Amino acid sequence: MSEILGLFNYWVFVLLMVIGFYAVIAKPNLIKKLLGLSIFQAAVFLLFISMGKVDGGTAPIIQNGNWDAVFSNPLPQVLILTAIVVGISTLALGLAIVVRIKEAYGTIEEIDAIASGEATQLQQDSGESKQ
Amino acid sequence: MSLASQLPALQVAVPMLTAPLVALLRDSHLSWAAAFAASAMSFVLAIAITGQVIGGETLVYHMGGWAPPFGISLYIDELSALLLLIITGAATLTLLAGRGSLEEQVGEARMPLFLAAWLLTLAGLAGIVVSGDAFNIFVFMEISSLATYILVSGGPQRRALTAVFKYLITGTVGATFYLIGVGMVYMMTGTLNIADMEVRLAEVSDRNVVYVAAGFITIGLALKAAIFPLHAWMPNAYTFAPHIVTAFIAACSTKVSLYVLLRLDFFVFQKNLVDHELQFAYLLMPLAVIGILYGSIAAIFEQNLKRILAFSSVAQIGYILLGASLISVAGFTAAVLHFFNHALAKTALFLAVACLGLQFAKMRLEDLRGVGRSMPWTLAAFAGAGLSLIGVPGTAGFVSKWALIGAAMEKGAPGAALVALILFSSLLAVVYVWRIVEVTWFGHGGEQAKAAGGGPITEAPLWILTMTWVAVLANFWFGFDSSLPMQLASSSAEEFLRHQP
Amino acid sequence: MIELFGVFLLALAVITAIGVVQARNLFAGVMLMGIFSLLMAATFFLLDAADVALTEAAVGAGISTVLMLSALALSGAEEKARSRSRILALIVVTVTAATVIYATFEKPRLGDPNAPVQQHVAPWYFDMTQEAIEIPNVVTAVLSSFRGYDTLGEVIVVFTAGIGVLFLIGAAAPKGRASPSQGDLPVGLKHHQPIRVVGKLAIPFILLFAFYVQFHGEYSPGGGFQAGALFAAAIILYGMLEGEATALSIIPAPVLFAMSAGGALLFGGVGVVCMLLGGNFLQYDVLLAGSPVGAQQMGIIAIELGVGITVAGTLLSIFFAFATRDQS
Amino acid sequence: MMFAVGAAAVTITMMLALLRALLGPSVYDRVLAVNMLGTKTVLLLALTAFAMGRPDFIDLAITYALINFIGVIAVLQFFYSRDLRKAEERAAKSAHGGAVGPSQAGPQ
Repeated sequence: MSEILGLFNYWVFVLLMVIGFYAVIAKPNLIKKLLGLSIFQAAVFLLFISMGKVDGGTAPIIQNGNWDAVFSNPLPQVLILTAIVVGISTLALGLAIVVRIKEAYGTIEEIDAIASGEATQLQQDSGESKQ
Repeated sequence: MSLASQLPALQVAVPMLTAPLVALLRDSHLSWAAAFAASAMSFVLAIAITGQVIGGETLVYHMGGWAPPFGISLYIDELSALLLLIITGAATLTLLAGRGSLEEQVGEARMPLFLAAWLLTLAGLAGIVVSGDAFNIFVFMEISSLATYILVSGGPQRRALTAVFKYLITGTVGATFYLIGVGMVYMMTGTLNIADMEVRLAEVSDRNVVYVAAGFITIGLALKAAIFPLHAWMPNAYTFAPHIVTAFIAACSTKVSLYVLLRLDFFVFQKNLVDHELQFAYLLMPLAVIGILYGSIAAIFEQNLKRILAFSSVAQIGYILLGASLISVAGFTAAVLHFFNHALAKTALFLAVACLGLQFAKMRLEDLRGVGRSMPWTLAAFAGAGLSLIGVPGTAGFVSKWALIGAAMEKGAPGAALVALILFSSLLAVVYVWRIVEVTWFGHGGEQAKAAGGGPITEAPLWILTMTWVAVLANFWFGFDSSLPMQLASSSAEEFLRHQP
Repeated sequence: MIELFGVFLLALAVITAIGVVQARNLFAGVMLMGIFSLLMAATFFLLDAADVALTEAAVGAGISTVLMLSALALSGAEEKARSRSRILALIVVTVTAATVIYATFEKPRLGDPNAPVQQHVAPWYFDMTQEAIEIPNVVTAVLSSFRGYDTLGEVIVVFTAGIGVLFLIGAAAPKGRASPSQGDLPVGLKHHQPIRVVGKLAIPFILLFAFYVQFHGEYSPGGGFQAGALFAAAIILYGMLEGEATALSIIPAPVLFAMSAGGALLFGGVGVVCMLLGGNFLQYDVLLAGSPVGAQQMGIIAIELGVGITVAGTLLSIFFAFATRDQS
Repeated sequence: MMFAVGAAAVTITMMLALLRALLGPSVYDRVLAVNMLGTKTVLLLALTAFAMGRPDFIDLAITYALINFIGVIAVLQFFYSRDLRKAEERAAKSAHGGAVGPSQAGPQ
């Protein structure tokens, strides 16, 4: 594989990373932030999986007892299996918080602004009761 | 195999495997008893581990019997042991003290799930501290983070939700940055074991990737450790979490991220990257200095008791970082001592806040005017712990500040400037602690403000008050006799500095 | 040829990711996210990561799309506000991108067999799997034995997420309306006979396939996570067709939660048993006297089962927590 | 040669489907596009599995097909329940003479 094409996967990793990261910082909608976070994490998966690939290799699952074939590296794959599951766990928890925020505030946009505006209205704020 | 050799695994396994059992229990009393038992057991294990490592010995445990770098190994030295003591001690004390407060703020129905999350936080933090494998640290970081989000979201006000969402986003970005950094180091070295990374990184000739990796790891962990200017998530998360949760996580959660940062920086990068120790110092020392000033000044202008203490934490993390960025044995000793002493002071302060929380729904200073007359013991405890936070002689806080001043003195003229800074920021601490003391003891008109129950304000229940005083007296005890933390700190400093080029 | 496929798929993935971020309609964003996951999964497959591809398809494209849709149903599907502080965000991401791209030029090229990653521990895993574990799927061997402690941590992460979702939205919503999706309201897709029939036909196949993935994981791509996710997907399908209440009457929520905790306990229990028999935590060799290889295989099957049970139980608990939350 | 032709066909179809998914305009266009893209991915997987000499990876293609099916059902159900809810809200509104329904009560 050529010199430049050999880096293509890493550049896609960088691109996906910044696309996701941009959504996390710039988008005010909370669900959009979580989508961005998922893209950001998927970029990391790509980084790991790419580094484990071996030219002419095949998946590290031995066929017909032939242990001498060329195989790609299993370790990054194991790490990413873990990371994928961690990703969905974070996503589920994040979505649950979003649902609660929607119920409590009636919106999932610009929550920071709403919450800090609330802080200035201390009188109203202290009337807010416990759940 | 003897029980003693299994201690490192048990330290993580006990709270981690008790958590599912606690979650299954329906009864809130039973689940509390189980959670407390596991927590206390962890504390006992941490003491036993400390006893083993205190001579300078390092415990290495091979998970699954596979030797590193192929399998995952646990690695416990004196600094890990000190952090284990802080984590398990804080978890046990706050849980013991805070049952009433938690039941009021979280509600009895959700208590089993909440306590399971409590144990998972404990297991996650302990797992990070004992791990010798960079990816394993990521996994346990996620356990502790997810569990901490649950704990914080248990706060009674709805703003707990927005605070925890911000915390979740920041925490995940931080952890992912850390993972990218670890991935890049792995890419260049082919190993995930921290000790092995140190050896193999020396042979890597392409340095740019490693520099970028070090950058990702530092930024990611700085986000999680709330190092200025990446602390934005922290004040709200501390303020809106249940009081007892704040007492627990303020004592240890950011410190554990800081610990990982120090461990990777000193063990892996400093020896292998040209001038990395200077870059580390030049980058982090200014941040530490600005963080100390910013945190202290912001604390002075805050109106909410918990926010004042949260901003004070930003400053205190600055002290720890300042000590480490001096890159000397004395400086590192001071940093490690401050790990311990700040945890003592903040636990005591937030426990006192929890005592107040049984009477007040909000922690605004204007509501607390003159409360010292109705709750003298609580406020006396608060003042006592406040002295330690300031660093008054005779308290634990003084020991670490004095060590930090001594370490700064070694650095000549710039050191003198640092000493001036430390003294100045201590004065700022006097201002914000005094402000609280003044309002609560000498203010007028707060008693009419709404008490949580509606009735007259009375002293906090004896039990939580006793536990708060235990924490306060610990501050004085370790101010009087600091030999244990001092010994752990100085020998871990020597070990960390041995990894210098 | 296959490499060109990879380039093409990644190009599509980048376009899709931009589409996700730009979509004003969150529903469209979630749909595109599903496409993105599928494209990534196909890429992973081309990069020889069959297990990861299976997981990404089941978890990323399947379960997380379903969860996102359930959350959207509760929180509204339009993005209203415009993004703020664009310039600052753009600067931050551009700087990050520039730094990382600068560093890539020294990275080992894709597929380089002499890259450090391929040299150090990777060959050892193949040798040891052949010698001490004797199963063909090396990924499974590394996952459940050599780095079994990570996997235990991962199961605990899933369990923690389950606790968190139940803690946050598990109890009935604090609204006046009693038992929302029951009563005279039509639930699920009950009244759409064709979908219902075709859908229900698929369920036994998915379940069967889940069990195959669970118990054949030592020989082919798959294992506890993928099986758990597929099992959960089958039940979720049933819930969507017949209504959540019907599905929950077959597998009640407490059972699901007990599965979630029980699987984690099974995994941890195996570790503790190893300790009691004189080994280290999760050292399966000691499970069977006289046959370390058999013991390793036994341990792997047991903990994979634990993983599958926890993942299935937790994902279902999470789904039903969202699906039965009062929609207002 | 056969592989090249098949690959080209799948590639072009995937691009067209993605275009439809990005452009919309209606959600039903997108649903259909997603479904089609999923089917093409299954094909692509099957194709490459044979090209790589690993026909045992057809397992994966089966998973993709099943997941794709579930995804479409989930989307349909999402629309169905949303339409139901809207209809219900409209009914509630007209019944209460435009008053805010109980479902819109503020935070507890």
